[in-house]
Amino acid sequence: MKNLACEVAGIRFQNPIVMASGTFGFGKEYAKMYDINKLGGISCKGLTLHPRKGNGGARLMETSGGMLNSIGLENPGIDAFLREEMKFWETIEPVKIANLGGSNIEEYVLGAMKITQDAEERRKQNRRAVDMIELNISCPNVKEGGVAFGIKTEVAREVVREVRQMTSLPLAVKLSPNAENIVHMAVMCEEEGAEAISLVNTFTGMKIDIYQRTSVFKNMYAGLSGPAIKPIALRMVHEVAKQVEVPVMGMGGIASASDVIEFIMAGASVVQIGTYNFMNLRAGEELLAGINSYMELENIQSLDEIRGII
Amino acid sequence: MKNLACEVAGIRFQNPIVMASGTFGFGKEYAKMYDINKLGGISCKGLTLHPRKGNGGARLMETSGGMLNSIGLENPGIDAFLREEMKFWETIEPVKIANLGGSNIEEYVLGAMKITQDAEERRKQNRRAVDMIELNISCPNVKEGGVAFGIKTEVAREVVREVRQMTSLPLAVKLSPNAENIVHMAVMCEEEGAEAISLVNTFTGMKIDIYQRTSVFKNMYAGLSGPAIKPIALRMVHEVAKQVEVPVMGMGGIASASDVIEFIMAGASVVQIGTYNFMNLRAGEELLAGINSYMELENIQSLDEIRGII
Amino acid sequence: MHTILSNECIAKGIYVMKVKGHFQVKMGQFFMLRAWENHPILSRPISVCNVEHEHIEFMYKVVGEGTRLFARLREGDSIQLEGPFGNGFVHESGRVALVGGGIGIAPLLYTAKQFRNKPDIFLGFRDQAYLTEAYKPFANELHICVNGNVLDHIEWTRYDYVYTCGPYAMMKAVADLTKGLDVKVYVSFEKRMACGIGACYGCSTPSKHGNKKVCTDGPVFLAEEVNWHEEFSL
Amino acid sequence: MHTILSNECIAKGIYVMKVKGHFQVKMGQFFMLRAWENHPILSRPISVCNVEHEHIEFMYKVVGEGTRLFARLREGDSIQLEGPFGNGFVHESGRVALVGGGIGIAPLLYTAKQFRNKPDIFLGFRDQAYLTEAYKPFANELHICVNGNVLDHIEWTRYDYVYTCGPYAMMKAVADLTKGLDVKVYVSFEKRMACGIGACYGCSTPSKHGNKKVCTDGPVFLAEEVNWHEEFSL
Ligand SMILES: Cc1cc2nc3c(=O)[nH]c(=O)nc-3n(C[C@H](O)[C@H](O)[C@H](O)COP(=O)(O)OP(=O)(O)OC[C@H]3O[C@@H](n4cnc5c(N)ncnc54)[C@H](O)[C@@H]3O)c2cc1C
Ligand SMILES: Cc1cc2nc3c(=O)[nH]c(=O)nc-3n(C[C@H](O)[C@H](O)[C@H](O)COP(=O)(O)OP(=O)(O)OC[C@H]3O[C@@H](n4cnc5c(N)ncnc54)[C@H](O)[C@@H]3O)c2cc1C
Ligand SMILES: Cc1cc2nc3c(=O)[nH]c(=O)nc-3n(C[C@H](O)[C@H](O)[C@H](O)COP(=O)(O)O)c2cc1C
Ligand SMILES: Cc1cc2nc3c(=O)[nH]c(=O)nc-3n(C[C@H](O)[C@H](O)[C@H](O)COP(=O)(O)O)c2cc1C
Ligand code: FES
Ligand code: FES
Repeated sequence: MKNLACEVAGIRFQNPIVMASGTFGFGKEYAKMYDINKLGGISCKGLTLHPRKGNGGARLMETSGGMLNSIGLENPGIDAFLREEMKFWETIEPVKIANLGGSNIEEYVLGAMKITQDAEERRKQNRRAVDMIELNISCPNVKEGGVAFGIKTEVAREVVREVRQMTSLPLAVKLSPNAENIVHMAVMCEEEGAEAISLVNTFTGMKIDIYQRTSVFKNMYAGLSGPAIKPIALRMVHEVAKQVEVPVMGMGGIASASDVIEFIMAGASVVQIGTYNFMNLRAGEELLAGINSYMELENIQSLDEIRGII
Repeated sequence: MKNLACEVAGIRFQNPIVMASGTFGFGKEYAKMYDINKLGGISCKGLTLHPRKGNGGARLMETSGGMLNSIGLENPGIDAFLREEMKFWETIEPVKIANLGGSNIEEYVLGAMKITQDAEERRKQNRRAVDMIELNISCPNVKEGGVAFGIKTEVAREVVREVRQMTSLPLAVKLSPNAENIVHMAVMCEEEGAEAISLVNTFTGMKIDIYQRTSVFKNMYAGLSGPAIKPIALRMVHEVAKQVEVPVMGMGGIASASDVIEFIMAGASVVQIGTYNFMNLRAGEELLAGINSYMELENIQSLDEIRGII
Repeated sequence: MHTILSNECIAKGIYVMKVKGHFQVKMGQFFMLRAWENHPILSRPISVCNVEHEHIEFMYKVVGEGTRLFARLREGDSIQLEGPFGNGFVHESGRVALVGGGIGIAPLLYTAKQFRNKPDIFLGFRDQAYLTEAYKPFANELHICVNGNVLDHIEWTRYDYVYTCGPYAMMKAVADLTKGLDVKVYVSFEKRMACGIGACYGCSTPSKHGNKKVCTDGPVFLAEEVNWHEEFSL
Repeated sequence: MHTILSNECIAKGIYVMKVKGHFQVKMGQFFMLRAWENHPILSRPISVCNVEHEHIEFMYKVVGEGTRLFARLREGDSIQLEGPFGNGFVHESGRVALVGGGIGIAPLLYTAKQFRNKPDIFLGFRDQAYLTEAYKPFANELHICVNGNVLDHIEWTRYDYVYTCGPYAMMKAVADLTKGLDVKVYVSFEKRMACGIGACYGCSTPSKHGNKKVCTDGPVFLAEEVNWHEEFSL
């Protein structure tokens, strides 16, 4: 086995495979499929201050090469997460990323505080804790805010600034591909002290039921993910990685080891795997094997040799 | 057969199927496959004032549900078009749209003038002529300008204004999905007197060859089209059609009659068919048959009954 | 990867696929099936119709791209199965009726086999009956109804437990008709799924006790806990 | 839609597919083949290897997703053919050599059959020879070279015309070796194609006389007109 270790925001990842928020639950489910301790990291299902029931109506629809989702951030809330899910998280190896959603600044800030306090306490007791907060300013499926924050740089700046002040944990900001200018957005995050940038979240998309004569989704629009978006996501990661110093967690449609390598060559420090987890319930394991083979074949000792070379 | 007639910018289309620029050549090639006189319209390969050789290196690459192209506006130039291709165009029925590219404002303006003069002369002689100019401010494959015009509303405004003044032909502006704000862009076009909006052009995407360790395309980025982009394109057409009065020619990934209906329900006056022409060399014919079946089944007399109902 | 032993069309648009392997399954559980690389994106949930010592059987109806691809498979081809997933039917002792409609009869064959005291089985079809012979050995009474309402033939008070799977409207009718009676009704639901293992919240649906995931909390629910006013089945 | 009569693996990764139908084809032309709905997006250009009265034959090598899907087809399955497209080889009279390398030998079988005076045929392979028996009846001399350089065996001055199809490097070598000699060389090129009919400029490539479309101006070009310095074949 090659040494695949990576670093983001001072945190060591044993390899670049991080499971993307919303596609890996809290990890327990996939732990039945394979040894998730092999993974580099896990970003949990997007958490909000209060529990959310998510959206009504259809939540999933396949598209050509991708899928639309309108989950609407269903989650048990931060308290329940810290109380229930952390029990399992304390037992596992991968870097633990708490993905934080919200519909207004106050929710984000209070959420970040709770997560931070919990992590600090656990650390004092020498227990494993959340390693990083991933600020999701880009969920297209939440009416009241979510996506709005992700589009205009100056609106987003306020959220990033306030959350940055409230947490001692390393902060990643997850960007929306719907942002007016994703490079400006990333530069802003860096200016405000974010230690990492995650991109991309889902693209706002639509599907119409021509017999019902309505949108398939109650919320009208939904979020597009999967291999279909990969070429655009890769381009955005490339653009952003060229313009910021902070590490990038790149994602969007990754569905093979060769996709992983493309994102690393485009400048990503680690990658995140989303929809592919549904296509292959053992995605993590298989991607790691594939990356190893590629490195053997190309005689690469460390991913640093190829990171950002394009 | 149902009556499928539509209107855009005062011009009557016998049906909503318009072939998209760059995917239908000048129509001659497909005329060998089926009767292209059945089509609503044809937008020709993007024309520039001077002939262009296009980009070197690889020009095509498939992606999941889509394709990347880096043609780089190879075309014989406006003079050769008017001299050679118009001979064939004079013999066909569909609405004739001249797609106009350029790398600076002067090129656009001079190009528009030439096309307009030619059309005026032919009309005087009672011959068929170009019916409409489609201003392409959104080609991602031309280094010197192209895409830049398509991203910032105020940069685009100047081009649209100048071309609008130079032509007596109805003017459609073709928008880029890479625009910072596609709704603002459309509103600007309307303000500047464009009679129609075409959207979307291709998304800027990327593909890396992990063995060569370079971008697959010499130009680094390329344009993503095909079914993969449909959900995003449909959403954009929906957003724009709600905000402007001028008719919208909707496109992006259409690959079935049901896709056509979705775009019409989202507010498109007519649709354009791009990549699907490669997937099915008889696309026009088959889509028309499919639209007819749908209208029979749903007992729809005119597309006006369903246009923009979402 | 598993090997397909056979994949037969048993009625118009209805197939039975036999896949080699030894599987431990509870009645009413399902597998996520996949017989392609990346297109379509998602795997397809299909109930276990029968299990034998050396193979497992699925019965499916061709309704779209995924099932169309299944229908093209032939002996010797490979298919990927993940599972079994879902809670499955609870095994109860008492007087049991199984009520199936259309392709919803699929899970009821394996279910029927689990009861020592043979249940009464009611199978309703819109226009063609299929696989009914297979149920005979495991049925006390077997009622088959084509192009009528199978529910008309059921005396609900004869049963302590009803297990039903079929169209939403049929299952709702079963729930309505048994309301107030001393009959416990289990319904097996369908909903579009992405992961199938409870990780994505894609199949989450409101019930009387909050949201439930069809893939892990279900697909089997107690009828009385179902929130019939919401669109359960999308 | 056309029906597949057979689709046989004749060597490791090499298949010959016979498709029912009566086709009028010029030597060196190709068809756009499609055996799927939307994925992959593009159809695949494949040369005509042979034409009989009631069927047409294609020989292909499995290199990626599309050819992998072709390899799964069986007797009775359907495939879509559009064509024939391309200019094809010009029929010349004189002393003719056909020079093929690897899967590039495919178009040369049907080509060989078009000559009344049998041409000399030179076929080179990296590690395994295939289909060579089929060429015998149509060859004056048949030279087969595995794991060597087939060009070493050719006395160029013996020929007025050379038709070649194979790897870029081989065709370039043929052009180089015949430079200055009184031999007219036709090369058959490959390039990724979207439309196959000259509409998309996807296969456009610089030649000594400006850009040429491989799909309509080619795939056959005169070697002397090829711009060998540019990447012709991508
Ligand atoms: C737990 C479970 C068990 C199932 N067991 C069986 C079975 O034993 N036999 C069988 O034939 N089918 C079964 N289904 C339904 C089956 O999964 C769908 O018919 C299949 O996924 C459709 O795929 P497709 O690509 O052919 O159709 P698509 O093109 O995806 O869809 C065609 C139509 O089917 C509907 N549909 C798609 N997916 C689902 C879904 N997951 N649930 C309900 N409707 C859907 C769509 O809304 C659409 O109207 C089961 C579903 C679930 C959730
Ligand atoms: C006019 C013409 C005639 C051809 N005749 C034959 C033939 O008779 N038999 C045969 O086996 N092949 C032939 N080819 C090549 C064949 O079209 C490609 O091998 C095929 O399209 C690859 O598809 P794929 O999905 O399997 O591979 P992909 O996954 O698309 O690609 C796999 C590899 O093949 C290369 N490739 C893909 N498409 C082409 C292409 N159009 N030209 C060259 N390289 C390509 C890619 O760069 C990649 O390295 C011909 C090509 C052309 C242009
Ligand atoms: C079903 C689903 C749920 C998601 N939920 C979240 C979420 O809660 N928070 C978040 O930041 N991103 C969420 N995402 C976005 C993914 O983390 C990822 O950014 C996106 O899907 C693109 O990657 P992919 O193409 O690999 O899936 C979700 C995606 C999917 C498909
Ligand atoms: C090969 C190719 C060439 C194209 N050339 C042009 C062009 O010259 N001018 C233009 O306005 N759009 C051009 N386009 C964009 C298409 O007209 C269309 O906007 C885009 O492909 C999205 O539609 P689709 O997904 O149906 O292909 C081109 C697209 C492709 C695939
Ligand atoms: S399908 Fe993912 S939670 Fe049920
Ligand atoms: S493949 Fe389209 S022009 Fe040749």
